[in-house]
Amino acid sequence: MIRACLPPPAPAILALRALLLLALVLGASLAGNQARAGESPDLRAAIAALAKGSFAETEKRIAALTALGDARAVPALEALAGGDLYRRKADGAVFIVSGASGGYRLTDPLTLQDAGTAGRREVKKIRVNNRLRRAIRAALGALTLSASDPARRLAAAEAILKARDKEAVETLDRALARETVAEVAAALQAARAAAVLASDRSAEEKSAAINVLAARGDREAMAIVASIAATEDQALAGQATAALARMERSQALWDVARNIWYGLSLGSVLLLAAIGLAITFGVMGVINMAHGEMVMLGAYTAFMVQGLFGALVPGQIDYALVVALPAAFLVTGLVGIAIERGVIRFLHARPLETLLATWGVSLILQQGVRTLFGPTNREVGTPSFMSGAFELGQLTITYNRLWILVFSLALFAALIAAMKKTRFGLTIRAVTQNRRMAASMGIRTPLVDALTFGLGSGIAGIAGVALSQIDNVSPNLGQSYIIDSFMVVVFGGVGNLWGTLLGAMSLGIANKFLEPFAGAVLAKILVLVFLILFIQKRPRGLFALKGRAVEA
Amino acid sequence: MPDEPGQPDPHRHDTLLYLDGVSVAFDGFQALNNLSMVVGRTEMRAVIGPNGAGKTTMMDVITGKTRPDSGTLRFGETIDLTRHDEADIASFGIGRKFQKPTVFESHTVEDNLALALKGRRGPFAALFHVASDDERQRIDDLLSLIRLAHLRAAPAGGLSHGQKQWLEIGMLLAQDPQLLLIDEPAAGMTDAETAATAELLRDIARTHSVVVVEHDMAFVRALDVKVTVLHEGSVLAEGSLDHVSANRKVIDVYLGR
Amino acid sequence: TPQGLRAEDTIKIGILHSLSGTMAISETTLKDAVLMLIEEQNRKGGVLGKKLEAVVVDPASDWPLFAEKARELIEVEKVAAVFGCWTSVSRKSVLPVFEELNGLLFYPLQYEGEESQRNVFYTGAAPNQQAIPAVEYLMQEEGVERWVLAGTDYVYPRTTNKILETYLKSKGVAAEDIMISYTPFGHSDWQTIVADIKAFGSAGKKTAVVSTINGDANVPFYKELGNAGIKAEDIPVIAFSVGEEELAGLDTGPLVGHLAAWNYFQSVDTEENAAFVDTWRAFTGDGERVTNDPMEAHYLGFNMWVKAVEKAGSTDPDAVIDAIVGVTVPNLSGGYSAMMPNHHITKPVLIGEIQDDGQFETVWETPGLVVGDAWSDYLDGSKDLIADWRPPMACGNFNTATGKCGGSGS
Amino acid sequence: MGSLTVEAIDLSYGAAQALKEVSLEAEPGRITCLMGRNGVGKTSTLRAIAGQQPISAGRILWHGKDISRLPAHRRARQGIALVPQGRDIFPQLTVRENLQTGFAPLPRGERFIPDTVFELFPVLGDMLHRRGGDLSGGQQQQLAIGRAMVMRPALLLLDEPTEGIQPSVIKDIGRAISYLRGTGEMAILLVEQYFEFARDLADRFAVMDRGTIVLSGEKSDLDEQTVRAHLTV
Amino acid sequence: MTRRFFTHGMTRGGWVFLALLAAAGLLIPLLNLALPESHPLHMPTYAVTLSGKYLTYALLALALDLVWGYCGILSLGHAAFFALGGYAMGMYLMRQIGPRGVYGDPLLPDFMVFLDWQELPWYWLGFDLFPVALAMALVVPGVLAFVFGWFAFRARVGGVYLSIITQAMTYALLLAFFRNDMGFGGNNGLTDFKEILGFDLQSDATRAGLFAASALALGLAFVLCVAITSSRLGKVLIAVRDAESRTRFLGYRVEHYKLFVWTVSAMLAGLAGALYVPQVGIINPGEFAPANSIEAVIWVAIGGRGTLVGPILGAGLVNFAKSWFTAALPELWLFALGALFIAVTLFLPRGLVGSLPRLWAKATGTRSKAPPDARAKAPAAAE
Ligand SMILES: Nc1ncnc2c1ncn2[C@@H]1O[C@H](COP(=O)(O)OP(=O)(O)OP(=O)(O)O)[C@@H](O)[C@H]1O
Ligand SMILES: Nc1ncnc2c1ncn2[C@@H]1O[C@H](COP(=O)(O)OP(=O)(O)OP(=O)(O)O)[C@@H](O)[C@H]1O
Ligand SMILES: NC(N)=O
Ligand SMILES: [Mg+2]
Ligand SMILES: [Mg+2]
Repeated sequence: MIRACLPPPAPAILALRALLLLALVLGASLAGNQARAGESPDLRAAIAALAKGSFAETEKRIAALTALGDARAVPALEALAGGDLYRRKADGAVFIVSGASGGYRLTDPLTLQDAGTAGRREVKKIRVNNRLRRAIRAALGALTLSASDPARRLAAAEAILKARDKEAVETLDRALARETVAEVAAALQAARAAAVLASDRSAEEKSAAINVLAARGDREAMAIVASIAATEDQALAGQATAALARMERSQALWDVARNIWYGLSLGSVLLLAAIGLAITFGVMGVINMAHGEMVMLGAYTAFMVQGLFGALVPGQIDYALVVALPAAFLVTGLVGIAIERGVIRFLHARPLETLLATWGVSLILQQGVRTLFGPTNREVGTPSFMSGAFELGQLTITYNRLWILVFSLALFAALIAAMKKTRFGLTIRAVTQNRRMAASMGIRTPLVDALTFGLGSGIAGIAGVALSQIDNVSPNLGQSYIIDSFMVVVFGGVGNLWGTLLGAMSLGIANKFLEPFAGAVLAKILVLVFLILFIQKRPRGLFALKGRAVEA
Repeated sequence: MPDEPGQPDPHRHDTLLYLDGVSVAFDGFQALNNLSMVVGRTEMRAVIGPNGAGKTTMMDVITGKTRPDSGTLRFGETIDLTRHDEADIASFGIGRKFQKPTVFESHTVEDNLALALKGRRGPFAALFHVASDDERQRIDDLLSLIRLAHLRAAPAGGLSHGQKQWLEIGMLLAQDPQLLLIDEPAAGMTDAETAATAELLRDIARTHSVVVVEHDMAFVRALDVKVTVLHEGSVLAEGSLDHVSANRKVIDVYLGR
Repeated sequence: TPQGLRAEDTIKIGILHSLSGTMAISETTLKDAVLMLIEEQNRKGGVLGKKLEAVVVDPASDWPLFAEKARELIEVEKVAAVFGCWTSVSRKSVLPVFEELNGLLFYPLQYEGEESQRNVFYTGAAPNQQAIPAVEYLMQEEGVERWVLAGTDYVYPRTTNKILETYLKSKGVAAEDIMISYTPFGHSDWQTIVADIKAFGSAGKKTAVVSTINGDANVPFYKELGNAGIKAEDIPVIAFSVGEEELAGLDTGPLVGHLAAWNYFQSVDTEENAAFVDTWRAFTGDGERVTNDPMEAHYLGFNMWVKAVEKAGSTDPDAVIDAIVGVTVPNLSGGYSAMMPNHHITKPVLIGEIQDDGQFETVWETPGLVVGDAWSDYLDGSKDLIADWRPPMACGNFNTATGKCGGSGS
Repeated sequence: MGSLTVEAIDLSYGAAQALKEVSLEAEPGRITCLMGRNGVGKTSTLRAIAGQQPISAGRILWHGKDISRLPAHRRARQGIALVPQGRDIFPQLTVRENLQTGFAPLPRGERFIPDTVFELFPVLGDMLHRRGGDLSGGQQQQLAIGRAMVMRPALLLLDEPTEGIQPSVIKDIGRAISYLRGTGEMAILLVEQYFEFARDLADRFAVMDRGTIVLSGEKSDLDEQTVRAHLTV
Repeated sequence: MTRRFFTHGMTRGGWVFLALLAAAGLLIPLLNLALPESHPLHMPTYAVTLSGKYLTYALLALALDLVWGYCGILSLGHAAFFALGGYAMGMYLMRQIGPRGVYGDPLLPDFMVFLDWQELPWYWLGFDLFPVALAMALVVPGVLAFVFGWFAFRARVGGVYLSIITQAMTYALLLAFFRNDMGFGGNNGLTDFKEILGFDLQSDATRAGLFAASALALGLAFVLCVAITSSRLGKVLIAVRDAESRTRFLGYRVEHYKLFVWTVSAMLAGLAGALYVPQVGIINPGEFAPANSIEAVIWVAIGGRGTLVGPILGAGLVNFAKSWFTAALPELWLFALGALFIAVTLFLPRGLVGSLPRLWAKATGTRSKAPPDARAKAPAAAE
């Protein structure tokens, strides 16, 4: 009856399912098998067979290989999925291949012994597509349910959960009995519940299974429970409906949490983009249209530093980004100082005209980068600590977003400390409020001007390094942030750093709450309209400075 | 405590400006504290008081620049000033000279006066305005009064500090308001000019109401009018200059010894 | 006539691709590609015994400027043909100019179709040469039953998705199994949409994303996709606007297995392509430089123009328009592409999977060449229309139902 | 020869000449008082000395060295402090921060606000955290003077320091100025309209009219009536 | 009286400009139409259309200068009004296509047909009539400006805050017009126009006519702006620019003044857009791009803010430079243009018209009457 609700499975999937079952049954004894690793001609032939024929045939051969139930096939299958399994043209032998200078290093897929090297043209990669990868993953799931690495057992459990195989219950029970890691056990429980619900076991067992899935509460579980809610069994359907309603309620809460997190994360990007501008425009009053290009230069610095790292200390790419931060600060800071000395300083009495000149600067920098680095995107690699994601309840939090949030807040804190707590901050503010009088107080205004603009630019550069992790590194990079940056600074209240922080975060959150029901385009429009209306209410931004001091 | 508590009566016919219980606070700092004052028609009043007593704030409140937190503010018999903005209040006939001179820097001295001249203030009136002979005459008169005739075509931005003060006085006169609020007119003037200014104000006060704030006691004496002493946002003393300068408190907080 | 004035001993070729602004990122490559083709041709002795001379202008990603520059190329520079445009709007902007001044435009991009103009040659894919085969592949090979149509909010994705929606429904896909999402140009925050895709895909049916997301927005999209752990095995994404050039800005490690549908991949294993890639790298002086599908389109268009001119013995636009239909040139994937009477060309359709070296690996291709269809069979307004520029029909929107030229009327 | 010697300087604003061959002197322990009607060039003279406005002819010597081409901040670092007309308070800095801007020319060890500032202007001590721009006119004037005192200058340029200040504080300022003179370390150049105040303080007088010095000399040599005559219209 | 009103503020420079404009308006079409192509003085159609486009840009710059140069309102969203005017005209031109579209639908524009629209949306009604469309080209920007200004000026939004919300406005419109659902052709906008008032848009005579019409519109707008700026209203505007709050204390309702010029300016910008579209042949949301508004600001600054002739010259010069550079230096032109902007800011601080007479005077030793001081107050940040 449940089958009826599911789409008619493709024959290949049916075949796989049967195999999976077989493998699971054998699962318990696999560890033992591994121990008496005699050379099995069947296995080698089965692996060699992977190299021939169409995808459909290869899929069958994977099935056949899995059917042998031999865990020694795992490396070969993994290599195949990863695109590292090659066939030697000369003799048709199959190897796991890794890159080496001048050619490939060959490894025997069964013995995992080194098998020499081969030139690029001597071997041919065995092609895979998504369908094969999926087949391999399912096969590996079966073969790895008793792996020693808990992460792999977890992955196997999740794969079985996705498969919803009614025959898997006993296998899962055995695996559960052995399981010591709570997280994996929970996943096995869920997979078992899914299997129970797919089977024709007793109503009590199914009822318990619904509770297990309801406790899990994610969308996968919801889909399974939803399919029960639509069945004939009145009692079960009722229970499932109730569980579904509970899950939906909790999902709604998680959606709110999710939107807040996304909003903060978008806000942190806006903050990064705007923070340098909060100095050059907010504090100095320069309508700095070249701000975006400073961000861009920072991103390109990251690209350069990474290139250098690749050449000088290969393998340490993770640190390249860390080194890129100060490098970008220096590079863009110096460019900023050059711009201030070359152009801006002549315009202190005519702040509106800085728009004109910095627009010119921005055109030149864009084209300069285009000429130097080419018009296309450049790749800035992601360090390992910024790749991937982790789950927090129903939230998927990606490491790069988390780091960017942390980093933007740290940068903000450093800046605010510098502006409010140091003498340099005081002189910056004095100079920007009354340059002539500041000079008469003995403040070296030219130096302060240059350093301030350099600081704002340098910070923009640092932001560029961070933004290179989520966006294009291209000559257009700056242009895509400039408008948002101005909006954030103005929304927060020009000259108020806290306003910039709050402005960025609230625009980010507003956007992310609107997006799910208005769509990305309309959400953006609504945020803009909101901004326009908000400014009517508070004509000097979120953190408006009040009193005579402002009008003076 | 005011030693001559003038009972304010808004219904008196000759009351032009009526303040009662006006308070203003900035971030918790009480700049005006239950301030009450009445200025009659064609009355001139001198307001003195320590720096920071709230004199300028009082003018800000009257002209609509600052909204009072509480209190009554009435102009003439009916107009509640708290309900109007600067432009309205100016068009009711309240003119003001600022403590810090503010003039239109890129306009000529003459245009500064022309813009201040009494007349219709709407955009369409301004669009189709044609200067009359009367207006030209009036500007000429004012220019010689404020001794800037030789600079009539110079941009006001290039005036010296004192010249700007004079120009502001000229603009105030050009407006010809019922009530003139004058914040420190004598600042930056020579003694002779100060005396002349006092004379000028006395003249004006024959047909107008005037409130003058000044720290120059010689000037205040020359005005020879009732003096209100403000301190910490409320009236400390009121009466003739001799009367208030004899007040110990006034001496302590203001005049010094 | 222009022919009389063109007495010099060179033939001018106009290149109308943005070298600055938002589109420079994509279009600059095409400018270089045409320059390379011209250089190659000149090495072979030019055309009709004359050298070719490139006239490069920069329309700066500014659509009205495209029209102005097109006019300048034809009227002032008197070029024999123009290779240019990328976005549909830039093409729309120059169309009236080419029509008025009787110029020739070779447009190298896959596009939404619904157009056939006498002066324009569409060397990129029409929807039936890209979108429909791609969806068929996913349906048959991957068993996809649930679809996310994600695109940038402009006419190409809108039209393509409309065609796909009709097509999918005609194949029995239920309305609730189709999710459509549009984003602005340059959209960079994909968190919500990626999460929505993930949620949509966890309903127990095999789900795929058909992406018509444009240029700049792709890098952040794929970065988010990779980080959020959406694997090609679970929810494959098939893109129509992501080529080797776009991938060059990405670490493709986490994206292996996601797909793209084009008519050419750099990885295509033929002699012609190996030579093309080598020439390109030599020309740009960059041994890592990638090639892509629109470049091949220009390669085809350019060679077709050369052949047509040689056939006509003249660069006169009318002569070329007459001569070029039926011209066949080798394409880079081992076959021959022909210019059809509707000014679209025949092409193979390739489906490729992203590899971790930033290349695509062809996992499927049409057995033969597909003829570009100017008017989609899946849209009400256009299913009766055909285009045929050969005399006597010489019509871009002939209505087979009414037997008249001039659209469907009503 | 004073430690400040202004030698025949000219100064123009665009095409308009504001100063013509103005010469002046000031020396430690003495107060030179510069007087004149509105617009005659007093402020321009102080701006020229402080370096806020370039001169087109003449020289300005400070301790014998020509400082006419030095930027304003270099002059401040050589001990020249200005209390400008119009106050020029940093509006968004707090009172304390306004005072601290005077630290710039000081060596690290001397970067504190002298108690005399708060003794003379107790109101500043009460309002350390208020923004300078929020102060009343007279309070700002006091802040401007206090700020200059923080710099511990060797030459103090005061442009109408009593403007807008209440009578009792004017008296205090007078006492303070004579105290500073009494230390013998500071040269003071005072521009003032308030005649009595100037007369009581000045050691020397210089009177300007239309951009030139028309009268100057020791107080003892000058007749009050003559000076007053130059100030009336 | 009216004559006096329009002419009393006209300077000699103004008359010279009008005379030159009139001459160009007559001569250029004549040189294009009457002389054979081979004649050395023949004006190619390409150049006529290009000059016509410059004239519409000049009109936009003039409109912007009215609010920025004279009233201190730095609009970073003026292209929105321009684009709205353009769309109004585009809708008219679209309706004129009639059954000549690719689908041959007599009523619906092509983009509606292939997006399956069944009937013409209500807001497209009436646009088949030229007077309606022309009126809308003025009214729509005017009403938008009025409503926007009504709220913003009453709330006393000023300085960079106003600038940025004008930018937000044009950006929001950009995104809105991008949406196909809006019914304005999405990203492709409106294009493929055939005729205007029955004249073939591809004929030289129509192009020459459009050029002359643009010259006429610019001339009239110039006279109007001279009248406005030289009246007392103009003086109040400058007063507002220099010391807004002081103006209030004199009894002027600053918001009314601002609203007046703001609306007039938006309508002029709309007119410019309406004349622009038939000449370039396309209107699409790209015209709302914030960068377009910024460019217009730059034309004004280059020409000389607060002078009326300056922005006109600035628009002409920058766009001519752009046309020329993009063909002559296709890969380096941004360097040239960027350098031009920097150089003008540094060496001609008051723009061409503001600075050249001074430099001239300096060179020749004569004194000239300076234009109203174009320097403005620092933005709020520095205040
Ligand atoms: N926005 C504000 N925030 C905090 N305090 C303020 C603000 N505005 C004014 N004050 C304080 O209010 C008090 C009254 O100021 P006001 O300018 O009215 O004084 P005043 O009597 O005019 O003084 P003066 O004679 O010096 O001109 C002062 O102490 C001033 O510091
Ligand atoms: N920034 C300026 N631009 C143009 N002219 C100026 C400027 N500042 C001052 N002037 C002119 O220079 C002359 C001298 O001005 P200055 O300020 O030195 O006079 P002052 O003696 O200080 O007058 P006051 O007593 O009014 O302060 C005046 O005629 C004035 O108009
Ligand atoms: N035609 C396209 N891809 O815009
Ligand atoms: Mg005061
Ligand atoms: Mg002075």
